[in-house]
Amino acid sequence: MQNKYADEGMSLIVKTITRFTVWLIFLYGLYIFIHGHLSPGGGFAGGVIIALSYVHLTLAYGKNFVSERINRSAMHNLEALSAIFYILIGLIGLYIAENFLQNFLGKGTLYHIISAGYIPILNLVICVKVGMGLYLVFYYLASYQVKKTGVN
Amino acid sequence: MPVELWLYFILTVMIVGSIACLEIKNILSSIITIGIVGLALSLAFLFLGAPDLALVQFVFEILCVIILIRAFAKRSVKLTALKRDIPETVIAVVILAGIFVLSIFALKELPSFGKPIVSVAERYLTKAGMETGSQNIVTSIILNYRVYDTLGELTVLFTAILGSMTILRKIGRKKRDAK
Amino acid sequence: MILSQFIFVPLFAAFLIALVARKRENIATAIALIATGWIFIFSLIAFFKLPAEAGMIMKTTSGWKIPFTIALVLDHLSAFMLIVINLVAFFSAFYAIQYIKHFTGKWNFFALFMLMLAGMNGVALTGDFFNLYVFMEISLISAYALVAFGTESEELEASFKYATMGAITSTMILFGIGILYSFTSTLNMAQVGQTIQANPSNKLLFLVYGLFIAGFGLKTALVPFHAWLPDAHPSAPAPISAMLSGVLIKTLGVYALIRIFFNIFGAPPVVLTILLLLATLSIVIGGFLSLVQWDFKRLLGFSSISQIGYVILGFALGTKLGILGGVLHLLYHSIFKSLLFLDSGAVEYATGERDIRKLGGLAKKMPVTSFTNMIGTLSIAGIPPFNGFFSKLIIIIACFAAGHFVIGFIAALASIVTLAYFLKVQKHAFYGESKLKNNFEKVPFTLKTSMIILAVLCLVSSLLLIPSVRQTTVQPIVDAVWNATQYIDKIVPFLGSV
Amino acid sequence: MILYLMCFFLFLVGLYGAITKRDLIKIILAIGIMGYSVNLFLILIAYRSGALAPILEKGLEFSMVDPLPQALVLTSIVIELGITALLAALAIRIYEKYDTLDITKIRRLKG
Repeated sequence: MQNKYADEGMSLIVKTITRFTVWLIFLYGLYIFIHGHLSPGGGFAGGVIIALSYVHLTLAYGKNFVSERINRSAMHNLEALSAIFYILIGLIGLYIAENFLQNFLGKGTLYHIISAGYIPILNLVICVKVGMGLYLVFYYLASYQVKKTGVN
Repeated sequence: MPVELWLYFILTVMIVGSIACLEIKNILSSIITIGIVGLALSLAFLFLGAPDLALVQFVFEILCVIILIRAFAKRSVKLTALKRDIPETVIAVVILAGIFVLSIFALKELPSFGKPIVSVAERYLTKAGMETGSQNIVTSIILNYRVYDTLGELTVLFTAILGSMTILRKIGRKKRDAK
Repeated sequence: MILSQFIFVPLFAAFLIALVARKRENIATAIALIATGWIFIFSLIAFFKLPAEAGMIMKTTSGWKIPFTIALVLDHLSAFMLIVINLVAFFSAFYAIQYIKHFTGKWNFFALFMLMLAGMNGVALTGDFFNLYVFMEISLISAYALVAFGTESEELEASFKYATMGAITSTMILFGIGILYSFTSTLNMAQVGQTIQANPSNKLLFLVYGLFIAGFGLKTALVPFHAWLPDAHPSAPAPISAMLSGVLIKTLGVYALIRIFFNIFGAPPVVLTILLLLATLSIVIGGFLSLVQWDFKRLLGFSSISQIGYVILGFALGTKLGILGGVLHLLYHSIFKSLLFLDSGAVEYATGERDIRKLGGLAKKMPVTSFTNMIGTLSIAGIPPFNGFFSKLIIIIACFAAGHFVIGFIAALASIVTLAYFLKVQKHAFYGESKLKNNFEKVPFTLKTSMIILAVLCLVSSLLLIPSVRQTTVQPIVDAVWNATQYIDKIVPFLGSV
Repeated sequence: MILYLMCFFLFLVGLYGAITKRDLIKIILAIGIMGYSVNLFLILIAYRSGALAPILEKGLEFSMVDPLPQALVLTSIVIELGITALLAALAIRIYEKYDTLDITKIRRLKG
């Protein structure tokens, strides 16, 4: 992977290993949130792990490399969109059932992966929201350039 | 080994770690020490039957430490030469010690460890699986019974992110022209 | 009545602004205005629908029975708070449309504004301790960010101070909630109240009282916990200062204190005495510190401490008359204090200056601002036909009626101090000779409109004291506070069994 | 009882740090410590001797710990992360403006 940011980030060894581990971390995040209603974990943990996989990439390759490949505007949109989606689920609950955010899907069979009504959907929404949001926070905090203007 | 003994050990580690974290004069060591305290807390959650929280605490702690290190330690931000203001510290310690002694009387009335009053939560334990179809009861609480809280929680995160972005704008005010 | 709309409409607006209005600022304005207008109208409807519903609407969320889920409870006190919040919010948002032109990041402003509003509405409506904490955090975090909105040195510093103090005390509140949960095993406010009033001598309660008074007292800016307010409120943009001083300290502070200590804990005498003391201290210290201020907005900030002292004083007397005074002063203060902050914002917008020694002669250049500011001054100082007079009079009379002669005397004296420092503003800023250095900009339309309407409200709201009007509007609120167990009694039938 | 006291002690250690330290980062960390202690307290009061995590298993009946505080702590951890991020952003900006993190030197505003 020849690129103009080859000097940034960490050493070549780290970069090479990162190429494999990033996907493992990402997949682990997916696993955690998909099984949120069956095993420990859920949307929040899954989202943070997914954010951490991006953070891992940024730390290893340097922020310029990543910011060229990740569309931050799309991340902002996804973040806001997932939050809107959460409220829409609530409104559907208000419309179909009678209360805001009431479950409107069948409960399914206990212990099965497709069960628990709207919980998996909410987990997905939360996972996207948390993953995108936390990566953005990390990105903005880490890439903020302190301009030395002296005491003003 | 009973749970209590493990917890005494973990809590001691946490207290010592916290004091160390506050007193160390190096910024990187300080942040790493608080990481250790957070990981000890994650361990405590495991012993107390809260694997969900152990997982979340673990990953959040990592993210926190990374954010703090990237934000401060990487910039070679120096901690100030901490000259201690002796009278202020003494007053603070005396007041806090007073609060601690008074709290002993109050905290005595708590239900003893390991025997909580469980009334509302009994419903979750017995019926949550049937009523929500979720195997993980904590998930069924945060995403079905108390789903409103989770909306608030998401909003807090959204607010914090938006707030950080707002604060990190380079230029806040537009210049006005002087006469 | 869909109670959750008070929360999800502003939230939806905030998310929508973040989604579609990042590049198009006019859309952000439109969304914010529609959302604030919508919930303002519905908050009025909610208040006047209440008597038909026997004074209490309770909606559970997510379809389970309380206490297994979170209940939204609308009684007269909550509905009153909703009206106050959304009234000030609507006019502040309207004012901000043109005011915010001097800043960058318009969409950030409106999104955070809507989030703060959602948080406050949530606090006013919720019937669950932990939910109260969550919504409180939403409005606080957006308030921290909004205080630092200009990103100048002073603003960042004030915001950091506010944020650290707020975070510390929020943790205390959470600790208190944890202790309450440990011996009641529920989070529903009514059920907690029921359990506590069955066994009121539990020593743990005193720890909870301490934690809650420190926690909510800081949000109210009562005197030992007031240090953040005179920095934070002046630093924010003017519409936000109006929101912070006008409603945020009242919703997170006064309302939460009243709801928890009166309705849930049944007004324990220890707490009332402490609050009475803190309120008196606030009145005196806030008043005297305002006297020495030269920064217009800072002066208003100190004056907020003093006035919020009157509100708490009224409630802490624990008599019906005192509560009436407290409720009225809460409403009136939010109207005239937001008016005064908007005025100071208009002055800053036009001249770029906040130090009243460097102003002068504005009465000719800014007739609308000057006139509305005069009305605000007369109201806050308690000059007869204006609203502030009546509420202060009622509080002082209630003090004497309850036998607290010294406190009543102090409150009356402090009212004169209020007049003194506001006359100082009038003299230096609006009359006398102009000492301006900067260019003078015209005050735009939306700023003027908001100020005029609030000034009219300063006069009109005195009408609430006419007995027949009072009977239907203010009296039910007073009853809801005074009749301590009414809240619990009305919710208990809804409780489901395990 | 002793566990609760230790937990409250941890809370006071955090409070001590928050009110006496003069460094912005130390204050942020102290607030974090207070948050840890509250979270731990909530989970301590939920523990039942010999109970397991509240996750159902097919065909098994066992005693489980109180799940409600766990849901609360999950929320409170997220809130703390939000506050930490916000405070960190503020501290960076303050460092940029004043070139120091010492709170005694950042006193442009008079109390």
